[in-house]
Amino acid sequence: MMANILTILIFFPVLAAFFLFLFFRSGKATMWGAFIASIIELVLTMPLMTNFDKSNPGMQFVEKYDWISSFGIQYYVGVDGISILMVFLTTLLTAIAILGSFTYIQKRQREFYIAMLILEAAMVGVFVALDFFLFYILWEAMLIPMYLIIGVWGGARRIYAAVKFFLYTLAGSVFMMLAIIALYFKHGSITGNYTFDILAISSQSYGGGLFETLVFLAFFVGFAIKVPMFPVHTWLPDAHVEAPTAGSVILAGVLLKMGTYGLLRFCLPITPIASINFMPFVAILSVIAIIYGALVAMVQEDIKKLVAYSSVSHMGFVTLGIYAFNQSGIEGGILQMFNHGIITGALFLLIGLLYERTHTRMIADYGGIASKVPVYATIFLIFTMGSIGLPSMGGFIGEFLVLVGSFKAFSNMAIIAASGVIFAAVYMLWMYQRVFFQSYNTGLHNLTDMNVREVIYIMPLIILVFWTGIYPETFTSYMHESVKQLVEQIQSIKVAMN
Amino acid sequence: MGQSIVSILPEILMTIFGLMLIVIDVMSKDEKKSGVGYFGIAFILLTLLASVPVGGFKIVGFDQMLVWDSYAYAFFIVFAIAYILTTLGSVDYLKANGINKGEYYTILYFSIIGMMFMVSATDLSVLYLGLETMAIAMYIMAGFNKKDKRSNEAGIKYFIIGAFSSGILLYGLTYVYGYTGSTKYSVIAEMLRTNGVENLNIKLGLVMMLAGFAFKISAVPFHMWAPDVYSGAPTPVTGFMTVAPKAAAFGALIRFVMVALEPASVQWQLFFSILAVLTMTYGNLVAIAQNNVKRMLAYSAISHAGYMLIGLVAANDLGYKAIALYMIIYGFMNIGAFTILGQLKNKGIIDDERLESFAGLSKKHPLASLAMLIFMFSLAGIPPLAGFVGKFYIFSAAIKSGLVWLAIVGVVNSAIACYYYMRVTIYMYFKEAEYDASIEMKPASSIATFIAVVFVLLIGVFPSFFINIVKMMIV
Amino acid sequence: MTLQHYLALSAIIFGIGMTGVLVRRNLIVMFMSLELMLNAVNINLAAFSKYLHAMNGQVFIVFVMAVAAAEAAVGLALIITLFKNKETINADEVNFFKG
Amino acid sequence: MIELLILLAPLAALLINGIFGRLYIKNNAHYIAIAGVLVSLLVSLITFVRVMGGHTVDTVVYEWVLAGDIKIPFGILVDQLTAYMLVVVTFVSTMVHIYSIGYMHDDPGYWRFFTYLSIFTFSMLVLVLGNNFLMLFVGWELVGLSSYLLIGFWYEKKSAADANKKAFVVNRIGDFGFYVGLLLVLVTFRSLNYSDAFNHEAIVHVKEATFKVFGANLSLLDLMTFGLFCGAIGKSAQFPLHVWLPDAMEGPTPVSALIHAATMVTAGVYMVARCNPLFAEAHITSNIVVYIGMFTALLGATIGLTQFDLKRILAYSTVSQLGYMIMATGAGAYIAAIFHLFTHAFFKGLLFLGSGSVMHAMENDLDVRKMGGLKAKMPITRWTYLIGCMAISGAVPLMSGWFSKDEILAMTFASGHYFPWFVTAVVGGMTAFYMFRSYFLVFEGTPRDKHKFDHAHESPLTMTVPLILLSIPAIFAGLVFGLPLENGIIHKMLSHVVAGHGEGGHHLSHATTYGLMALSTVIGIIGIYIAYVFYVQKPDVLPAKTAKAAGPIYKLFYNKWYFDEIYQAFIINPLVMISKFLWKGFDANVIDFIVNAFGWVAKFLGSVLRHLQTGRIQTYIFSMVVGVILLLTIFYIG
Repeated sequence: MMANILTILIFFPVLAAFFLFLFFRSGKATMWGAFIASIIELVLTMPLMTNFDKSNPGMQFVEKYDWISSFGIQYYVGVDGISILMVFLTTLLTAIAILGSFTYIQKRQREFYIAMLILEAAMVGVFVALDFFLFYILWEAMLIPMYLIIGVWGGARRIYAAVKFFLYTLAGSVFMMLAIIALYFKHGSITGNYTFDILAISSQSYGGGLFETLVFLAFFVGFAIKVPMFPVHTWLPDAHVEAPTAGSVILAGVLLKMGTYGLLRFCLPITPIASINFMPFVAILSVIAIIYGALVAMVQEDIKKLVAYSSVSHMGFVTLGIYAFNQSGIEGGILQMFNHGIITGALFLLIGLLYERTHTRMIADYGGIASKVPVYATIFLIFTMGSIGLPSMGGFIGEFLVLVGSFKAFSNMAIIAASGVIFAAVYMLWMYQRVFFQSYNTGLHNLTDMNVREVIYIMPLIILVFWTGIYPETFTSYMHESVKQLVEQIQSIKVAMN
Repeated sequence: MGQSIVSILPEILMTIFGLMLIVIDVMSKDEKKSGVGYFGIAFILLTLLASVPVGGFKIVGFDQMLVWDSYAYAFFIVFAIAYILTTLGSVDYLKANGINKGEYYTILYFSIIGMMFMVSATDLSVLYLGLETMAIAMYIMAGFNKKDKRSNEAGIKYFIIGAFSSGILLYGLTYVYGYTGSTKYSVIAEMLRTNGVENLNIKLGLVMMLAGFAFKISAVPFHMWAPDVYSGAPTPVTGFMTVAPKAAAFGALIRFVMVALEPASVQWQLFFSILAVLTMTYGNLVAIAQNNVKRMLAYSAISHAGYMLIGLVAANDLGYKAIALYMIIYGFMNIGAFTILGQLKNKGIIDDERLESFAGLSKKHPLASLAMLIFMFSLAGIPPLAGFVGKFYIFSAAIKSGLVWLAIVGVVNSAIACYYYMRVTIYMYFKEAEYDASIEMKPASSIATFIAVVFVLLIGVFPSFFINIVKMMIV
Repeated sequence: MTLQHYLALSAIIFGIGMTGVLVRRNLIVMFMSLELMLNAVNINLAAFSKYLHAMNGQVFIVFVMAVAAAEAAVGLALIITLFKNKETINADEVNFFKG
Repeated sequence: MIELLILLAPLAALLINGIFGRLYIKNNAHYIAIAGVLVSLLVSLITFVRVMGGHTVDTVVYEWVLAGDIKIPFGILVDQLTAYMLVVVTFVSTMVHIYSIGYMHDDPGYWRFFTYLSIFTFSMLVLVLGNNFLMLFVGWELVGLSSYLLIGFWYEKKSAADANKKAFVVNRIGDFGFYVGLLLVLVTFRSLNYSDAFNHEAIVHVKEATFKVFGANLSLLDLMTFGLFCGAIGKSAQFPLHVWLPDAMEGPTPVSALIHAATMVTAGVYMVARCNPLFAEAHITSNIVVYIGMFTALLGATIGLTQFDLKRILAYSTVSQLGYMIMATGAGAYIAAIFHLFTHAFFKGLLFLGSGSVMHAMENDLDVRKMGGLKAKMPITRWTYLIGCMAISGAVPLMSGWFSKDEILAMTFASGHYFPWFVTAVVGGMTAFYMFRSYFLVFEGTPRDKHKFDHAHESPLTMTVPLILLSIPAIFAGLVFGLPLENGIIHKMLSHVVAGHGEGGHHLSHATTYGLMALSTVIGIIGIYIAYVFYVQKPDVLPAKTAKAAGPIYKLFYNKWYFDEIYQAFIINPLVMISKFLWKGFDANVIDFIVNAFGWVAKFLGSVLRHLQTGRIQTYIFSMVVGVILLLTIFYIG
């Protein structure tokens, strides 16, 4: 069973969705069915995590079957230190998102839960795919369920947001397809064996000329839109604000990580020389993203939009870490991806709870609700502090490692990025104060505190946020070897270059 | 002599079955006319099995006038798919619109014979005959619904412009014949190779012939007829017309261009690359501005011709194999979409194919709208659906022959195209119902849609079976 | 009478046919000019066949004529049905579809 | 390894109170909290004795952050400096815990207050006990969190909600500098452990190195120490970032006493003292530190003169005293700074708790103009408050304040900083003046508000006992630890930590030390006398007259040198304006405009091209003919 655990992880949600589609008629039954399926999926990731051999930098649980032999395309999956945390994050957040939307989704529940399960399968697939064709199919296949989730169950401007999300991501990934095909032929012409196997293609160097720069740019555009990096981030606030709670949890928790995961899996190993040449450019963009995201978050009137812009700022840290090309930078980046998933996922769940009760997300409509909902206020405070990067929580460790890594690589950038720490405190606390403190805004009614169910599904996130803060080694131990291998590869090329 | 008979055995078989169809039509009672269609399906499947070219061999007949090989057979599969799906899809449509006549199926059947000749022709005269057989059959089909003014207009327009374009084709053909001394592709190629393209004023003939072909595949400067004819013709016929005749035209064009005009490849590559860019861009842009789904799909058919032209411009074996595969996939998704469109009845005041009549459809008909969603996203080329495999193959052919700029134009166009395909899903899933439009999926059309959906998903995920069919093709 | 003369003649007739189709409003006249164009093609074919001393040109003429006949039948049928419905065979009235 | 217990006890109290407080423990949360803090106090005292015996501890509990070449442990370091800090923190914290029982008696959030107190104690102990810079930073931020929670305890009040956000953000600005300093330490010494960062050869080796920052080539050590010092500016409310401390008075008085007087604000001083090996080598930064400390002392004192809110007066006096300590560290007198920190914690805690009991008696009204003659009604509070004033003024010999403050003055004078010495000596007089001004206005003279005076009554025992207990060290701490001058118990113990380059530098002859001490005592006494004349003999005449005479200067001091207004105008408002511009202007108008433009252009082109389709057969055929002609021309030219 352990050998093909990955295939099970990918296809179990799809089969569950198909099964629900055929035999479950009522919304409620599908809801519970989907929840159980997602729990089983989460439980299935446990053996993956425990049997993972932390000392082996290469791919594990590898499965390779011929798919389209005439084109050298295989069904080739495997997981290594970089992607294993993401798989766990995906299954965890999906299970929580499904449990979280029991009361939130009222109309057309059946289609919602089926879309969520298919989305989960596609996301897990993207993180474990080792064949370009399989990766690209799952990368785009993920768009349809997400588009439907935003579009059908979203808020007022959901259609604009759904279309914008779809076309924005598609425009980026369309060039990626060309780059993949170009790589396929170039690799074929150099080595004679035409294949889409990522590891084979990344082990081959492409001379750093115009070809490699163009391929790098094509990949970079596709992933930068997904991260989102500075100039191409405007789809994120719209998509987040309009998406239902579960949608924005998955969007923030997992989809953003695909961009940075792509940078790590594709841009760095396959086009190292171009990545090194573009290092200052990407670093500047990341720093702008950090400061810009924080500043704009400060003046938002809508809580969800504020958290969305904060995601732009946090992901700026991740890309800064990755492009520092050293062990602490990249490990900090990956850990920050994991933490951001937990913290922002939790924040969106909490905002969703508030929205379910008061049906408004405008900060001005709130005030002094801490007295009415103390438990909610405390949990929200925990995650606000997590998002600011308070020590004893994961956010701090991730940010610290990123800053250490980037300080070694480009100290000026790191100093400016460190100032992001101030702005993070400003916008989160200003929002927290206007919503929770000061005098109670009588306009609010039926504001009831969190019930047991809601506390239960937030509890794992609370535990994880403190766990990554107090003993991060449990998570960073997975990635040490794989990141070291990647860093050595890049350093050797860097040395060769100058 | 024996070998010549064998080379046109499939056509002979088809003709015999066609005549039997006419007899069946005459014998069957009025309401049982759909039986003719089912017989048609049976006959075409029989011919399909009977004429399998074992081991990719080539049967050259009539002193190299036509050839039956795996190339022609692959296109025959496309015609068969188009015929079967259209027949299944149109049984209910014909009953609903009161034009339930047997001739519908027989004329459709005979048009396929014309297409088969076109595809297997290696001589200009056989090419012309096949072309005209198909064209005349299509004129009738376009104007089939006598009582409906729109169908009449479609028929007339298609006839006049079609006849004009075949006039131009013929005129070009005469010059090609005149200056190369023969109508056989191999001889033409030989003459072009020896005398070169420049000194003979064959260019005039070439351009006019290619213009005639461009009309058939609705490439942009010659596409004006397509939107009006496709919107006017009865919906299942439009489905058929966007697939089968176009496939036949591409089949004949590839063979003519790759064999006969092989030495003049620089010229026709330039010719078709201009056409490809214009066709894709024009087709996509105007499709966005449409608010009638049928007309929108008409323009999308034009844009898809543009994508296929990229395969042609690539001028390598991967190119034309990609076109054949694209045609198969396009057949399934397009005819599937038109079948559903055909079944859409809108009791509201406006004509039933408007976008607004799709509003809120997913609540009333979840299965039908799910199928429509799959077709739309497949047409847009989103994985894991078949459309993506087709586009992927075409772009690989383009990049293999170094046409990166054309691939970029193609890729940008498919991104623009997503918008109008998505608009249908927006109306179906995100908007509330405005008119009480409804789709009653009768048994026949639901089978057609089911087959189309299954194949679109199947090719999307396991394309190797169909790629192997296409792989055996050699021009 | 060299080949160029015949080609010139057929080109002239072809031009007349084309302008006929473009200019005239009546569908029947347009249809006749189409036939004119086909005849121009036949002249060309005959000229080339004589010039190349090869019979397949003339055989081709027979094909063209057969096709023209079939086309005529179908075309007139379509024009008649149009007339029955719209009481007009003026090409400009046939513009329900636009944009 | 019982030192770990110091940490675990408040942690346990915090968890128990935090999780079960709301539903089960409710109003007897104080038992658990006090138990936790008492355990820490006892163990701290034991450790203090063991440290006096020379037993220091530097162990690693577990490997905390591992990433490639970076290994940062979670470790405990107990040496002389930590021992003193432990005693101060745990003792004052216990007093405040006991005091809060009475003070917060009928407050609905009773359990929440004690949970926050435990959080604070735990974080302060982490800060003090850590054996590397990252632990220091963790304690630093957690202490910032607990001050945020405690200042904003009564969050219904908008002023409290503003104050706690302001405190956290201003601290965070300081922490940004700290972060950069930390990164510099890590990059230069390749580890954050104190043992690696402070070993002498490594520092000497790095002495000349420079570091390129934004083009400028600055000396590495100076940059690093300045970064760390920025953290201290933020946390210990020094000159540019002092604005948050007066607003922090919004929190309950025990909080002000514990955090904003005794322990948290001194974290900055502790950090500079802990990093004395680095600061000693960084001469430019040390000078900066001296002048910032001096100016803050002046700033605090001048504003303190004019305030009428009792807690604001004490807050500004804390700012001023912190200025003294920072100046001492700048001048190299680390031991004097820690000594003053040690004594200040007791008498300032005492003063704050005294003001708390006055507030309690006057129904939470703190305006000194409404008080007067309370000595009759509140004898214990009066006497303890008087002891506090005498200690802080440095005018009464043998009191704890007198020893530590005068030593700082002597050391600054000895290290050649004459101007700062002169300024701070004058400030010493001002301190004496405004402390006794507050004493006379509150306790002496005739009561100005009859109604309030009648209701005034002595605070309950739970509040007065801590006052008495605190007044003992306020009197004797100086004597016990300070004698003989400059090598008392504290000097001998701390010299281990500041070995080599602390005191060695510049010794004064005994004559000058005594002379200086006498001078500052005289200045103190003059200050008290002036206060006596102003507020006891002619209370209604003199203050008003001098205020009018001083005119604009008085208004400058009264309005806190307009710093709040300056920051609001020049930093906060422009920042908000820029971000609004970035959001509305750039995000919405520029990027989204381009994105929507693509869609709009496609639609526009579509609608334009659409009209080519006229519907007439002739135009279609004509377009075909044109097409053929165009292609022919291309072929003939091409």
